[in-house]
Amino acid sequence: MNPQLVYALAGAWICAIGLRGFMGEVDTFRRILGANLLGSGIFLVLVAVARRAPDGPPDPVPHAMVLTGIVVSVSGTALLLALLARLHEEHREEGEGNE
Amino acid sequence: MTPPPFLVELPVAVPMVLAVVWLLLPRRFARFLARPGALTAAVAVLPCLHWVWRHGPIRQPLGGWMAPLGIDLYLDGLSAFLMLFHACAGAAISFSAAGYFPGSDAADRQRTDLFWPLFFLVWGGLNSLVLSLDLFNLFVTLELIGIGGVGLILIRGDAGATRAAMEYLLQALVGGMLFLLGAALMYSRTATMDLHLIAEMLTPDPVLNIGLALILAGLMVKAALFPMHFWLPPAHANAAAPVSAVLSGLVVTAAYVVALRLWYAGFHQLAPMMLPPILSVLGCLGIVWGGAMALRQDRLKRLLAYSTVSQMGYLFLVFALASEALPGQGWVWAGAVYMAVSHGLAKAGAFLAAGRLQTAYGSDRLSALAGAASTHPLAVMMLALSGLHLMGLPPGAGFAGKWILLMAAMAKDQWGIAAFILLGGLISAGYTVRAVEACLRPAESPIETAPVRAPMFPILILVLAPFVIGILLEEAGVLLSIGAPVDFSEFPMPGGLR
Amino acid sequence: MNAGTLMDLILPLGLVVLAEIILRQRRAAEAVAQFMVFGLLMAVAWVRVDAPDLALTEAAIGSGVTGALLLAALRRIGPHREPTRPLPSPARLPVYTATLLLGGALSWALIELWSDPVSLTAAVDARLAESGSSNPVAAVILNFRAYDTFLEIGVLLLSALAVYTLAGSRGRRSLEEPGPVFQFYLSRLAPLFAIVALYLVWIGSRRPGGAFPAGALLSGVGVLVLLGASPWPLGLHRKVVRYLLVAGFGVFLFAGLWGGRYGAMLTLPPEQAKAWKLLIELACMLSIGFSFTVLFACCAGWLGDESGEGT
Amino acid sequence: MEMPLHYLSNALVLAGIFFLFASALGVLRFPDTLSRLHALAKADNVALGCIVLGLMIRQPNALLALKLVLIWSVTQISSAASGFKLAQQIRARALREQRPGGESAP
Repeated sequence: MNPQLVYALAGAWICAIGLRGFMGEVDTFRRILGANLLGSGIFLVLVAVARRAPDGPPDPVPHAMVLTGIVVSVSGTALLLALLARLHEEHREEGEGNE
Repeated sequence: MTPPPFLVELPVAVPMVLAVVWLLLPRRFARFLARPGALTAAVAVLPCLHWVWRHGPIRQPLGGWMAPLGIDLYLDGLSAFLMLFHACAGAAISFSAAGYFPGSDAADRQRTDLFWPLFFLVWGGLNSLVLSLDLFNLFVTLELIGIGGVGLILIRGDAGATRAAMEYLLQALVGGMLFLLGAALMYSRTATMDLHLIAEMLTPDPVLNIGLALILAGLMVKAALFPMHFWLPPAHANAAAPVSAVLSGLVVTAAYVVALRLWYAGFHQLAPMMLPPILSVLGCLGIVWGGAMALRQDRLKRLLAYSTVSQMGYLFLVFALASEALPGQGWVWAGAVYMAVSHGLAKAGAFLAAGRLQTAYGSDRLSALAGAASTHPLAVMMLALSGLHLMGLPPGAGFAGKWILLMAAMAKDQWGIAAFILLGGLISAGYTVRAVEACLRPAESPIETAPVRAPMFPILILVLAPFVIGILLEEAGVLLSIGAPVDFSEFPMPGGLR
Repeated sequence: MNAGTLMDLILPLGLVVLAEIILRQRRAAEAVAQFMVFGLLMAVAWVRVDAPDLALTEAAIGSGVTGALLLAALRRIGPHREPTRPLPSPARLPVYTATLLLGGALSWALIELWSDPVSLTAAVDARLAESGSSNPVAAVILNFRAYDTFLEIGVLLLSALAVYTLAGSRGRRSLEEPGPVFQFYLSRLAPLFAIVALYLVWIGSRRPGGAFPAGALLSGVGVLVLLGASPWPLGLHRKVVRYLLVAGFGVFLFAGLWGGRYGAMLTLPPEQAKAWKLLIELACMLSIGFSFTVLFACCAGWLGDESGEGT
Repeated sequence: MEMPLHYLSNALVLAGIFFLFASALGVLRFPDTLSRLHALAKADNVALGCIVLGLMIRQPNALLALKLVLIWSVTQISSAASGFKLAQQIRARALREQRPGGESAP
């Protein structure tokens, strides 16, 4: 059981925790953190899988996919946070408005 | 006969070039790009259609690198048919949107102008989604369409648009990630992301089962199948009308087509025995739940959004009905495509008509639309006609699809599914009549209505297109059979396939 | 049991435990701090798994940019946010079963997979010479799977444009006047970061580097300038803003269309490959850096539309 | 000649780790924010200095040693600047609140 399998299993359980965070939490900020953890877990699985061959260079294709995946998940998260912040501002304005 | 060099990528490249040119042009010229741009993007599909009809499918390796290493675009009958659907719906929506977003003051104009780059990028993404054969590429394209859809929802949406957009983006992101996790497992077993190559190596082994289950879970979230559909109604109901037309008509259908392509590329051998029954149960529940909720809605756009959930339930029935036992089960596959396309066209037309009524009457509440039939007869008629397609009455393509699914269900004596198909037709009749009846009621006092600047003919095109497909059903069947992964030996329609 | 294997046990376990701690944090500000630590530990994990490119990108984007975005959004949401009432217990059962199911199935599948490592390493090495770069990951990103990277830059452009539809938020700039120390820091380090970013792009084709970490560095400079300078004009009606946003996607699209003449889109002929890839990476660096700066500005609420009434 | 250098670099790295531990302890134990900030900024820089010195001894060529010094100097500058800005914010908030107890919220 070479060491990279430990990283893959860790990635699997980070995915599980991220999914629990996303589905199990009610507060949207925690759900966004959960979605990010799910993404990091998937990338850890992908790269650990790329390192399965005991010797020689790792497989560059999953590395390229994870590079692309990181930028996609960060741009999604950024838009989510902008929406969440805007939502709170709207509620605060409504709060001030009809108090 | 080698295809001309740039044929397959044209429908993807043209909308994206338009988006880039829109951003580079100075503001005052950018607005003139909308209508001609939409027309060029629509026309860009015709050479592909012509080539596929004459010479059959093309497999285009992007960058010149062959499949396991590079990414391949695969132009076959299905992708040509769907790109034609995207072109027709996209052009109609663009002409309607040009009138819908006048944008009076500068700030509002600056934001509503953003509709065009987002819309063109989503259009390019949709064409790429239908052409691509690479699992990871499908993931990136689904994210492109998802984030583009969120941006579109925010353009002049109603009050609840921000919350609806956030929930939609959350679900789209997690759905995409589950899809990516499934694709990662597939890659780690077969060392390739290409659908056809994976299909060749498919030995039913548990790792690929888990991968397929995750991919289907991701797609079910994105296609809003029953248990994971809660994000759809608020998102589609609160967006501006052309945006709802894009989301409900094009984006949801595209996610379904990816599932269809996966299933028939050979992944159905992989599926564990109990997966198709689960999908059909979820589909039936989706039909009933979406229809029942639509019957209870008081707002027209929300009614149409729930109708989308119900119709998506229909489409997922095909996985249970398509098994090896059926001789020549290509026509079940074609039936599902007919239903998906006719629903997309009819729903886009319905949302645009609802948008006209909302701008005229200030709200889309059914109680407020009394007397609409007298002041806006054409819009109400369009609503009725699109309802007709949802019901699946002849001679539209919706009817052909539903009829084929019904016969397939009876041929496999799945009487439960057949019953739900008929029940679904009844329910969709129910909510269509409810919507149209609300407009037919005479208004107590004559209400002055705001002028509507969006043109009428795009809605006409959208609502009549399924009839055209219904009439040319055999040609459509021949087109779909080109490069199709299933055989079409016994096409049940009268006259069958030559 | 040398230090290496010891670390390979502690680090993954630590990552899993930290992931659980992040979600259980009572206050959001602490959760964000621990999420940034999680990003840095993940960067160390990438190094241990022989993925230096990813370590750079994860550290720069995963914990740097994401951390900045989380903190900026948190300032407007309220850092002392308690999690609202947790899910009622009957609703938690399906969540926990789904979690355990996913974790168990994935772990089992991975153990099953470990026996026969299949990979595309050989296929990539075989065609590496034609791709014009010796770093295999850079070759895969800009040659073999260039279409993925092209669409991904499109995703970033889309999220930056989508953020502008949200603009017009009346975020108040409550920051005090930046002190002399910060001005000194900004004036010295911003050019240094820019040089390092250019170096990363230049070295990208031979050793780990490339457009993504370089872009993240540039966005760090952008965030610093936003913190330091007076409200920076980011309105979409400004020509320079639009050109910077669309630079990466536009150059990539042009290169793809130019390559179309050689048979298929995005074909980079071997002799011109190196020049084209450098051009694409420079344009992508500018676009990524500027897009993340715009996204930070919107999360912080400073993206008011200056067409007339600014924030 | 080789062995004493080896021990020296190990000793320096261990010293660095000790300072890191001290700064972490400081952040946890000190009562108010400004002193915790003080502990963090001072001890971390010394710790990083020791570790960088320890590692420089092991480097095969001068260029890598130069890069390590560059890392340390950039960290030094950025921790000073961020420390200053943090202190500025904390003081501003404390002045704003002006509660009789004068206890500034963390």
